[in-house]
Amino acid sequence: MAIYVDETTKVVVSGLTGREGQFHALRNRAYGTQVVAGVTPGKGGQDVEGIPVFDTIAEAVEVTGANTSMVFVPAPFAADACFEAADSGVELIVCITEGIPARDEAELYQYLRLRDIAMIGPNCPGVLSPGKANVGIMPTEIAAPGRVGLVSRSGTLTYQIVHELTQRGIGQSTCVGIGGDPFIGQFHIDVLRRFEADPETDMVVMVGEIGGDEEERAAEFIRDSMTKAVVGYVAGFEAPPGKKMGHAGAIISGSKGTAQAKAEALEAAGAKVGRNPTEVAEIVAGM
Amino acid sequence: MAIYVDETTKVVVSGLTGREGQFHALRNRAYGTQVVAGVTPGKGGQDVEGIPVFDTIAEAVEVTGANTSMVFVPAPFAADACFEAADSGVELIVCITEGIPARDEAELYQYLRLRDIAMIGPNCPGVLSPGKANVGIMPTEIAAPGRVGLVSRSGTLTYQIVHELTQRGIGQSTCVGIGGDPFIGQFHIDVLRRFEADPETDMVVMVGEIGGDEEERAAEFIRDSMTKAVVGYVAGFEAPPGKKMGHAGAIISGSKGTAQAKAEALEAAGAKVGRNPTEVAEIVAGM
Amino acid sequence: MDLLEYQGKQLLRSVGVPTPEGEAAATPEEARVAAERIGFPVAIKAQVQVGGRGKAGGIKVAANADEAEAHAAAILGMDIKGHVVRRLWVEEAADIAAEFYASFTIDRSAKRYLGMVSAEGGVEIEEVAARDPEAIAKVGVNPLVGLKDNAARALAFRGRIPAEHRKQVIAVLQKLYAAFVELDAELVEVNPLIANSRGEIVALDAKVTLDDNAEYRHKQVFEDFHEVFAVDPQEKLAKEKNLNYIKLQGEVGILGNGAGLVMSTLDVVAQAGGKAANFLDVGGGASADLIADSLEVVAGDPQVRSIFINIFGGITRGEEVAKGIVAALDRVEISQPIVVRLDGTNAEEGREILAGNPREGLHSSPTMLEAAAKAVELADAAG
Amino acid sequence: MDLLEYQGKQLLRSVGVPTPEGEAAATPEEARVAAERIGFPVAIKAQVQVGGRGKAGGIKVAANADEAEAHAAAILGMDIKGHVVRRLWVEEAADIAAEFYASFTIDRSAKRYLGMVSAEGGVEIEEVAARDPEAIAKVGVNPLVGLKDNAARALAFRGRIPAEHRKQVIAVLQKLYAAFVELDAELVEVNPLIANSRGEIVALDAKVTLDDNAEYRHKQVFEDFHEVFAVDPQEKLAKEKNLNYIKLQGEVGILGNGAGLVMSTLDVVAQAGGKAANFLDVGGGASADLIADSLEVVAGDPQVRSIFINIFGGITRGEEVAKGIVAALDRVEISQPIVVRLDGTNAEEGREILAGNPREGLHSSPTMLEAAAKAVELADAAG
Repeated sequence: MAIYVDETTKVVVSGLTGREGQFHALRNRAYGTQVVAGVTPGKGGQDVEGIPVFDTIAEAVEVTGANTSMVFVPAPFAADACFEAADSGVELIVCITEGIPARDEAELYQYLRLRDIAMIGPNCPGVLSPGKANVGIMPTEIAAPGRVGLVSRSGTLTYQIVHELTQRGIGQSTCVGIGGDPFIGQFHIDVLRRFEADPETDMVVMVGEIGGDEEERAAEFIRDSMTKAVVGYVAGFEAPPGKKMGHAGAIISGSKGTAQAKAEALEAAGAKVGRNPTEVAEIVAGM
Repeated sequence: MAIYVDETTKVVVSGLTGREGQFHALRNRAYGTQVVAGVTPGKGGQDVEGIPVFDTIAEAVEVTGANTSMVFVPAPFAADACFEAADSGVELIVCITEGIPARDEAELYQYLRLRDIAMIGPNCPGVLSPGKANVGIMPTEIAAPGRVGLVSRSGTLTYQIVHELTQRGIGQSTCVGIGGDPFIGQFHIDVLRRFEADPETDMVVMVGEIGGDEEERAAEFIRDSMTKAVVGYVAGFEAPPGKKMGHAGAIISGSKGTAQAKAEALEAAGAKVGRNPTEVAEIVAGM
Repeated sequence: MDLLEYQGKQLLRSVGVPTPEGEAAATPEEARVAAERIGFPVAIKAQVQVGGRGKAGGIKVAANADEAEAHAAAILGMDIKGHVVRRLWVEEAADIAAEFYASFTIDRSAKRYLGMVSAEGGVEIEEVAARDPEAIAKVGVNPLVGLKDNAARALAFRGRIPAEHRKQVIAVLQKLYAAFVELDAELVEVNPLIANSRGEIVALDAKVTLDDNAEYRHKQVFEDFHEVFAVDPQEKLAKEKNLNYIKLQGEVGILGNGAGLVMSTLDVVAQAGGKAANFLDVGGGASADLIADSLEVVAGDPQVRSIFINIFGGITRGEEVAKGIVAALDRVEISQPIVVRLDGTNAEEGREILAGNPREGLHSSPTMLEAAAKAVELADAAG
Repeated sequence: MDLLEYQGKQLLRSVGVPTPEGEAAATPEEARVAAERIGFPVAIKAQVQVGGRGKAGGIKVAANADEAEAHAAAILGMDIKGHVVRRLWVEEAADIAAEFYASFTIDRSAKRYLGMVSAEGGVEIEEVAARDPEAIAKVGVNPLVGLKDNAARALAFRGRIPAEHRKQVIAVLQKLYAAFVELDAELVEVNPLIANSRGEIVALDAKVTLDDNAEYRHKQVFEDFHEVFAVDPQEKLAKEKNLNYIKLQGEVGILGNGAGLVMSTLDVVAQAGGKAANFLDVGGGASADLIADSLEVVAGDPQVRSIFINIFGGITRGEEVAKGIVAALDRVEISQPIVVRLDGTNAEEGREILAGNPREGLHSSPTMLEAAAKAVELADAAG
């Protein structure tokens, strides 16, 4: 038992027959994750190193009992794959694909609300519950099982922090990369809520970045509803306004969405905030 | 306290300045219902016999604290008024208008699910909680306060049964006319659920008609989840297949949606079913 | 509104669904000329609002002009399940490699739209459903979201469309869905949707039902296609007067207010041992004029032997109903006896008006059941 | 992509939003010819991707051809908040009876779209918001539902659009929303939206930002409008090489993988007492080639005095990064010292490659913080 993914997770991979999809799905399987099916329309009946391929996600779910969809298809088709997953019977969608148009994501977000299905991403590294399951592209070597939960908008920045934690002997319950787009399925606050309820998590590291007001909302949630300690980090103090810093969602609009405001909101909510990844790990180690 | 509408109901009427809207809103007010506002774009600032008129429902809600929207505008604009009501902060929409295109209703139905707002109708006579409030076009003279709940797709057929009940000294807790269109906001089952939970209702009369399978679903609900007695009635035994019997939703498609099947489903679920309105009232009187 | 095949095809063609070349014809001569223009072989197809015309002999292939004219003459006037053929569609004969089925309709149970596809087309879909339900793909479509690519794909894959036709079928499905939504259709059904020998996907038949409530959004379409299809002169008259009238097979004419109450009236007449001759709902708030028009329509049906007027006043007021009855009796000769049951708003006033205008054959009854019994009794007596 | 005013107006005009007649010009002579064609008076408007050009003197009205040419000469080459004017828009001078504001944008907090309207147009909307927040109507739009009539009405009413202009403003709002959705725009803003003396509603300015992720759906639009607007030669070079590069004001060149990590890298450089010269994210799984290209772009900036390469391998592999660095150093002369921090996937192999190719000025650091300190120290030493 961990949040989002664990030993009971059964993954169906949209885009399994693609280069990226195949590479990571097999890595996920090698880590012990149950990767039970792939989906590529027109390639139903084939297999990828023993993983059966279906024409539709619904068929894959029906035959294999998959409960989690991982989406690896190219951006023009990725939102459609997420819509398909939402109707297929899975409980969780992990959408790795980067570069999906905001309009598609906006519609998808509202549709998922209607269906009451959780989606991690798009444009995210996925979810890793060390020792249990890895659904996505996170490197597993740097992680170790433990009781610190981690939620972040960013990929490599997450790895950096996980790495620093592990080096200090601090393991993780689940590492969640929620993605860097303006419309994502699960925001910090959604993940914090799950960590708060997770008996295997004692403490949470929350990594934010410039843009939007999700960190501020998360801060409110931390103040009002969290009993577990939260250590915060926000990237982008040096980012200029009006420029997209790599992520579609990482942009300071006017005076809104600055790292300063977010860090202050977190501190005001009682979270300790590290100034850089190393300091974050040190704070956690000291608690 | 009654289901849907009672003494605390505050109605804002879309189309108050129209002939129909004005006539019925004033009748509703005369019955004791709190009719607090009207809405006609461009006529904000006027009033109808002391009821203030606003340009938008949201403004009416803000100023008057209205919690229920009643929609009387012509069919081409009625769905839009319901969408507006859904975003305005009211808890209940009662849409009287007949003749709204099915596409508009289909979209509206899904949108209301997203907003979690109850809608009675469209194409319905409204809701009457005798002695408390009347929101719609039901004649109040024929009703009397009491402890029998009534839910029906049809208008005059409802009046007939209410009339027969009242003549026999049996009062009603709430009479709900859910409407005769294929896509309506509250189906029999939704109303039954409320009656089951309503401490002021002892018994329910459910009036169905040909078309769809909502009566069959209601029968399942009666069997599985209702402790209160239900007396059923279904109109349309003589209706030929493939013809719309006045209501857009009253049509037997192939062999589906017959009165016979519905009456049998209700009886199999433990409801007593009357063969005509008079027999329904007699069954209730005998219980 | 149920469109005829050729009307539906015109709409589908206008959104880009391939359909065969064709022309409408109302006489054998017109059919001959059309066939010559199109080139042989041609199919001569009866245009009726009912299925099963193929089995009934309503579709014939002609190899030359004489045959076309002869087939047209044979089919025109044919009675297919009660529908008389008054119009033909002459179209290039199809070169069929495979027959599929595709439709979009409203799914009332699931409160959304429903797409259905099967590789087993050309026969009634109910037959396929009975024989092999798995052969029909059914995919729900949320009206707020529309037909996404994955849903169109799922229809083609699960409907077992062969790989070589899949891509084009998917493209046609998307056009059919767009037509379904944009036209405010209740049904768009193509059976068969064929693949011809060149691998093209073509709609060989089309069944399109438009939502009457959406007429105001499609004025031109309704105007173009609105012909009075009704076989029955009473239905035609009722349509002209904008009445909600359906002809039935019995002998007791019915006039009531509110669809539910009228349906219930048909039922109580049956319970009293009679049979309703029609369904007629005057709606809410009917004026005396409307009541008079309605009464005229009902009384004009030669099958009607007695008339039952069943009104429970709400918006409709009793005195208006009574005035309408009196006015109709003044205006036209009504030979059948009439039983009136008035209740609800201003019923008392209405009853007084009727009592003040006594006529032979005009009866009042205090309850719906008694009125039904009386109307049946009078019909039997007149029989 | 932020479009220039005239580009945005062309798109809005194509969906039916009225805009003034106008022509683009790149020289004073072109402006003169355009002005003569349009007729006087004309407005000569600087085309820059930044607001406040009016105050900066970037908009002038000309009464005749000589004035038009003179104004054009004065405005071309002007520096407006760091943006050099290289293009003009010459348009018929507006006859303004009233100025409004209208926009549609993405509302991240509410996870939907946001429409804004105010009767107080022609000034920056932030000023209006600060002075009188009630003067701006804000209405959320669910992307699945679209801009319903009631929402467009609410914008006009709550935005206090005068009754006489309301109907036309509502019609324009619906077109603006359609454009916003169909173009995959992140922002469509018209300020001012004017009523002229004939009561017509006209978009006098247009600020349109398109979603770069949706380029594949609007190939032609992007192609037509894609000019390299970047003032900075490094940004231009980076764009050509498809790199995610943003020029900043400091002296430590940055190259990293992953947007979050690069942002964090800028921050730790600042914490070490330096200032980043740029943001450059090589993305996931970068090849040696891409690393070499990136290094070239960063090193080509004359402001850069040291370079900090910060890689945490995930999909990106350490040996590829190291090979890229070596290749770049072989390919071009790089004068600045380089500090490399490699961690994660195959970091060990990478470090070995670097150790096997020792160069003057190429340093390795085991941690991000130490590397940042070293890079700042080297930049200071070079300063």
